[in-house]
Amino acid sequence: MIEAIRDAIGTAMEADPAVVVFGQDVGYFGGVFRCTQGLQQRFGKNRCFDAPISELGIVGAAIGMAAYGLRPCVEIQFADYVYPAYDQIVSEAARLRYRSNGDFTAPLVIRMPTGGGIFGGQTHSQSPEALFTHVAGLKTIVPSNPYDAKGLMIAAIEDDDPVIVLEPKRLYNGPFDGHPDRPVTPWSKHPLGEVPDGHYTVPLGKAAIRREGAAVTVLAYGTMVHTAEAAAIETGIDAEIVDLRSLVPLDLETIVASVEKTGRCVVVHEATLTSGFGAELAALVQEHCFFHLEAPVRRVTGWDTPYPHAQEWDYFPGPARLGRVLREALEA
Amino acid sequence: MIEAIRDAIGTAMEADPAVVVFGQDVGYFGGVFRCTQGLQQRFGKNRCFDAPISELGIVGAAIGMAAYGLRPCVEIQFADYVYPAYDQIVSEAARLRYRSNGDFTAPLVIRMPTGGGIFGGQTHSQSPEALFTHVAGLKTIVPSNPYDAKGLMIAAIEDDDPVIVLEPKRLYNGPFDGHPDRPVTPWSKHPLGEVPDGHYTVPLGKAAIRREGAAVTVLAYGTMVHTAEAAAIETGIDAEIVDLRSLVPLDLETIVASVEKTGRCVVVHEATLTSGFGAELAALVQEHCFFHLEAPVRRVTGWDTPYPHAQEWDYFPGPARLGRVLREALEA
Amino acid sequence: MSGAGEEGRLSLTVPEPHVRPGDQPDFSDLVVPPAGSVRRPPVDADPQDIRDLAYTIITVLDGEGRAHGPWAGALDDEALREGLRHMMVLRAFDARMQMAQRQGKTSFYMQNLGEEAVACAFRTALRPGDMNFPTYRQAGLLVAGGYPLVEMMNQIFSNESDPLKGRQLPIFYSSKSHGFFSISGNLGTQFIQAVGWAMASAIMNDTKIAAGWIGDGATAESDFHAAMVFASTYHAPVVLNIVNNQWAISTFQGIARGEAATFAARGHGFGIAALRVDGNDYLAVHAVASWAAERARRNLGPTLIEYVTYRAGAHSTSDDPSAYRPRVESEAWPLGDPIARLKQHLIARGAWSPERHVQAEAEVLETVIEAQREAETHGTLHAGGKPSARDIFENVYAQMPPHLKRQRQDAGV
Amino acid sequence: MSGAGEEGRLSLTVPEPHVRPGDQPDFSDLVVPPAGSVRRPPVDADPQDIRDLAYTIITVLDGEGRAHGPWAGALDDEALREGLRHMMVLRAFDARMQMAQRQGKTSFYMQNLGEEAVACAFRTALRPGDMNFPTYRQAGLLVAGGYPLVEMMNQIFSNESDPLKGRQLPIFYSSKSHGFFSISGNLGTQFIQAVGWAMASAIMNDTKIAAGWIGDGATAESDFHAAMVFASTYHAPVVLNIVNNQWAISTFQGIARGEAATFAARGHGFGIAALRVDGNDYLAVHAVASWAAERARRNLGPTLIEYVTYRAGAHSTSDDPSAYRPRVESEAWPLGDPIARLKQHLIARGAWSPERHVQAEAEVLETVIEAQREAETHGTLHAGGKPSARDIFENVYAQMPPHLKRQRQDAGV
Ligand SMILES: Cc1ncc(C[n+]2csc(CCOP(=O)(O)OP(=O)(O)O)c2C)c(N)n1
Ligand SMILES: Cc1ncc(C[n+]2csc(CCOP(=O)(O)OP(=O)(O)O)c2C)c(N)n1
Ligand SMILES: [Mg+2]
Ligand SMILES: [Mg+2]
Repeated sequence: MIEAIRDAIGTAMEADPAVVVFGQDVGYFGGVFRCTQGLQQRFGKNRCFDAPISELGIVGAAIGMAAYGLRPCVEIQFADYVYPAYDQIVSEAARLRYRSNGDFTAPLVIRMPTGGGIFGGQTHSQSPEALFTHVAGLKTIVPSNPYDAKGLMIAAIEDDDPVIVLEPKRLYNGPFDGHPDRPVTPWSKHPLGEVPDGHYTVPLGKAAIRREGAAVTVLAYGTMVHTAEAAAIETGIDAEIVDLRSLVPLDLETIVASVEKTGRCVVVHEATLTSGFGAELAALVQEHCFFHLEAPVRRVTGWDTPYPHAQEWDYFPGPARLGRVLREALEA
Repeated sequence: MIEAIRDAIGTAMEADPAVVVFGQDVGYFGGVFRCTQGLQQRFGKNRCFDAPISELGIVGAAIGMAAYGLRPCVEIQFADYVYPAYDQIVSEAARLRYRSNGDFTAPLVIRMPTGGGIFGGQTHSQSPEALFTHVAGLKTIVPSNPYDAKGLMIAAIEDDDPVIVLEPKRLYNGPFDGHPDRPVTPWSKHPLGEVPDGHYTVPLGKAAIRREGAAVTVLAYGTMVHTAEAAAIETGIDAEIVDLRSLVPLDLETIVASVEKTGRCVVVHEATLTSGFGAELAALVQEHCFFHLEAPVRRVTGWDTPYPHAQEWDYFPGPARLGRVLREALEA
Repeated sequence: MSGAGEEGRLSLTVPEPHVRPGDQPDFSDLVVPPAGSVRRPPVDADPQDIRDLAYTIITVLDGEGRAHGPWAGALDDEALREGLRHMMVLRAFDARMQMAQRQGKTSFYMQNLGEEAVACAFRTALRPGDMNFPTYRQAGLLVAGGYPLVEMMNQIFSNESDPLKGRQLPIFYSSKSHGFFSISGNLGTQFIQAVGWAMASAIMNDTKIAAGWIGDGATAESDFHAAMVFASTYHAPVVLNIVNNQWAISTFQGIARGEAATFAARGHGFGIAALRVDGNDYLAVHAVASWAAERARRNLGPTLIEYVTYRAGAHSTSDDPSAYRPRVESEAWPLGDPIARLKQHLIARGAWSPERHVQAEAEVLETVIEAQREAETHGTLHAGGKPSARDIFENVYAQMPPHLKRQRQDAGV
Repeated sequence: MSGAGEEGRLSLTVPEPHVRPGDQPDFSDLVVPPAGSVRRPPVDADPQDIRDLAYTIITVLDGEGRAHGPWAGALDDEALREGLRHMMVLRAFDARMQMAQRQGKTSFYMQNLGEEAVACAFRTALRPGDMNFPTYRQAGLLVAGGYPLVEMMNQIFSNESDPLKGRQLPIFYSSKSHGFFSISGNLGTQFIQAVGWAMASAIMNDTKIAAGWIGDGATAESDFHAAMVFASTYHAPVVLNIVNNQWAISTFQGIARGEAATFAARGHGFGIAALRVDGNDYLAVHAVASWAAERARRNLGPTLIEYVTYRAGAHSTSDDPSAYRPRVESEAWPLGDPIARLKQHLIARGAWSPERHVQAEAEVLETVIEAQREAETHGTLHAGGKPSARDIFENVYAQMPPHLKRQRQDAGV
């Protein structure tokens, strides 16, 4: 998925000289996950450069650049480190168009590796998506595979609004189904690991059905899409897996159609439970599909604790935990 | 309610020399809402003082003080200005006990005026509670009346964990039922406006039933408690109104008991809809009361837009909008 | 400093102004060198060679209104009269709008009283296309930039012609065409954005420069630091302005400044050229602003300017300063009033007279009243034409997403 | 600076190190004055009278290991041998743990290689009860403070005896009793916390002081600014330490420093005493740290210290510096190796010998191996004793709230 992201950014930079890229270690070195490798050589230091360790400065400067007319695509080294920039994101980027009645806008992309599964402890594992989805004026996307990562990233860079791109770091090097003990399979063996050359987009706001099923709808995004697939296979449950891809805007139509069909719904994410995005999904599903639901919408999530280091796999909502809830959802 | 808050802080400072108070304009002047008026004169500049305009600095310094053994109670001038301190709150205060296994703790209170209704525009009207409830390690409370404000505030200051106190500013000078055109009634005319002298606490994590009813449960907090009361009266609907008071920890027991009784539930808050705390409430209610629910849980909230200035009363979820949804909930 | 010098019990220092309500004003700390006495380095001076300029006050006008020294002389009679007019318009505008707020025609107002020279004079150092990132106390940028007063009032009244559709607090203007970035209610945020905008101009090999604005109190915010770091690192073509009007609501400047001698000195730790100027001296502000703008235009890097001025009015219509500072402090302010000083200078140079001033005052007032009359035909906050409730839902995004369409429908608008 | 001096098209400056992989190391920018040549002001010096100390480097030891000047002479043979031992233990500890990580006994490790003198010497200037707010590269504070190596390893291995119950990344130690605040993974946050802790000590009229720590790269973070503002305003009894090890992962110090001459100079804009010291000179670090600690203890206010050192190893076990800097750069570092320099000094003063050093190396290694042996009996990350899954749910709050009890039950633990 790293190559797909790099390819997407390069493609966008090629297409539009207004696209500039910066962040900590993204210039000469190409980023600690190497997502911007080669871009400085290719496009020059003017368009891809290292930034001081100030997330506030990175996003604040990007807003100024965007107001000028550029399309900055900046990296936050880990999603866990986005909070120093939170004020600039929430109070500024998200509201600039609104408060100036469109006089000024902030078309920028803020990329950040997210999620657990790499023994990163509390500061390299967080999934803060709900902290963005609550903020009007932001779009928030989470790709689950290289094909989408490239298409969504290009769409995000070309979008006229600020877009938060959460990149599940555990997927960087291959699809991860929640079984840490199994060898890593590379993306090259996965159908969605194939990434077309050149320019294409995946529209923001459209979910994808990753697996059709009739017994229960699983709403997932990022790493959890693969965990859900594993859980469905392992339990043998005929689950329909919806990969949301975009949390705001949300493809409510696809969700409602699926739940109306299956009558049951399980939501899964890595973030903490309380006020996680799963709460919004559960609330929406019960609101829009109430009379189709045969069981309560269940949530399978990270616990309401910081993300621990050694107990990673007790925290991570893996296929076993999800499978158990899927079974319960069918029994309810 | 201002007097109650001032009284609470003064009582806590009296009881424990470790309680210190600081923030922008809180010292000599006593705060822009006058919640700390007189405290500097009473307790000295050592214990109540003005701070530079750095929310990060205020909370960061308070964490250091708390780690030393003090119990800082700091003010953020408006909840809208808490974001510069968000990293210190989320990454530090909330996780200090956990990451040090209790070796260091951060018993501090972060007070902030919240909510709309004063023509404050987007930067003096926000209700960011969901941005705190998602963060493990924080407690979040919202009083709806002077009696609770004092008792909860003292409990918060005495609590050994970081507590966010959102003070609905529209309630500072009297109960506000959502009708801006009616004259302001003072708290002195309200039963919960009476505040006992001296030390008492209202425990964190206990809701209060403000109005018993059989037809529908309304989950509310802060200003919305009064709006809900107005809506119930105006529609004549036999609504049971639960004043949550504390969002984390949440009194799920009281909520479930009420919804099991009424079979219907409407959640109301001023914050934007998507990923608001109402999502968590709706998710929990449908999860725990599914087989008692006769209609979907409905949410009445601020729109998913920034808070506008002139259109304040089109944005604010007042009794008319709530009343309409209450009626719909009964018809469903 | 209590306990200083001896080991023993520590104690906390909390800075306190010399005087409080009831006391005699005391500005003895403010050392103002003689007008014209501070040197003017070349615009390509190395920041480390001009550190002295952060610890002094550049003043052109003396107590008799005469101009002195190397920072004087750039503006002709016409330009100075124009400057005077801008400041007079702004003051009259403030007075009318303050009154309009008291009359309930709007919810809130913030004056520029006593600080008019800063923004008005600065604006004349800019060129079309340059961009300001202002706080709420630089309305002078709009007035001096020829932005229509009626538009400003439409915004203040949140009326049907409000260019911001009623969404923003009064005076939170925005005008891209007039080089005035949308004002944020969040202090400080715009300072780093100005640097980013300037970096963008440099990236695109453009010729435009940016100006950031911040108050003395708000320099404590994180954005100030980010701005300094980024401006220094990328040598951004930006002028970073600190308006030190001595107060941050009820808090005197010592709380933000701490033990530093000046705010301008903050530039030194970043290798940024830093100057401190008499903010109530139109000529000095213009000269220093022009110096810094030229420096930026020549790609010589950022400049930090501290304007020493005084917030003569209340912080806002929600504030009453008599609760925290002597009522008469404003009159004791050593740098005087910017309008009176420029008027005196114009008279001293024979380009103005007391009579013309009185006449100008009347004209200015008429202009402002006329603008207000027109604006009020489009409504005020609680009366007449209004922005629509539909406007709540517009411009959250470039295209309205489905969930907002649903909500707008829910709202029945 | 491209385009400088002429008006015309702007261009962006992006600072770049002199050399990259394949190039010859070049430290010609680093001006090191002769050992002992920098003056030592009294501890109650006014910050504005010692600005020169931020633009130089305080060094005691010369190239032959001889001590010079006013900053020398505070430590006796015994103390110096102890200091040497601390640094040797830390280096051996690093080497073993680095290896343990490679062997899969833990997930991650960060070395102190080349920077041992900074934390080890600083620690000896503190007293019981003082509190450090460290980053991840001050393990020397624990080693020099007598914290058990076994405990450190238990933490690194996240084993059943891990004092932090497996919750934290390896090396994110915490020990209140040893004056070592819980390490955060978020850069910078602890700097303002240190100031707050020091303010608390002052508020309570206590005698304890605090020390904040930050890397060169992390000075760009907002917390740095907040710390400077609060330390300056409240005259806090705190020592604020910047460890300038030239690199922030792949980014050279010029990106954070920008056009400033030094990081120490950041203090000047806040009126904070600022000193710059040879971070690889145990004696100089100790002397400067003691000066600053005494200043704090006497309620004379904060001190900012920049330690000039070099990160000789990789940033962490996830990093390979040969991708962004010359492999041999470390050897060319002009300030040498702190252990070699102190060893040379001890030999020069007749208090040590090459033979004793070899013997000490063996003893130190044995000590570390012995500790590791013991720690491993309690398990390593993937083998042996582990913290419990129940520990996930403990210590989120003082008392476990109902929702966490439900979740723990859900987890079946
Ligand atoms: C982030 C943030 N914190 C607090 C406030 C509340 N506030 C509004 S104005 C003000 C004082 C600002 O003082 P200063 O920067 O000196 O500007 P001045 O009003 O003097 O022009 C404060 C604290 C705010 N608007 N934003
Ligand atoms: C807020 C935050 N942003 C980014 C990071 C990622 N990060 C970890 S270490 C590091 C470099 C720090 O460099 P420096 O401050 O010089 O310390 P050093 O590693 O050299 O000791 C970065 C960018 C982080 N941990 N926290
Ligand atoms: Mg001010
Ligand atoms: Mg470093």
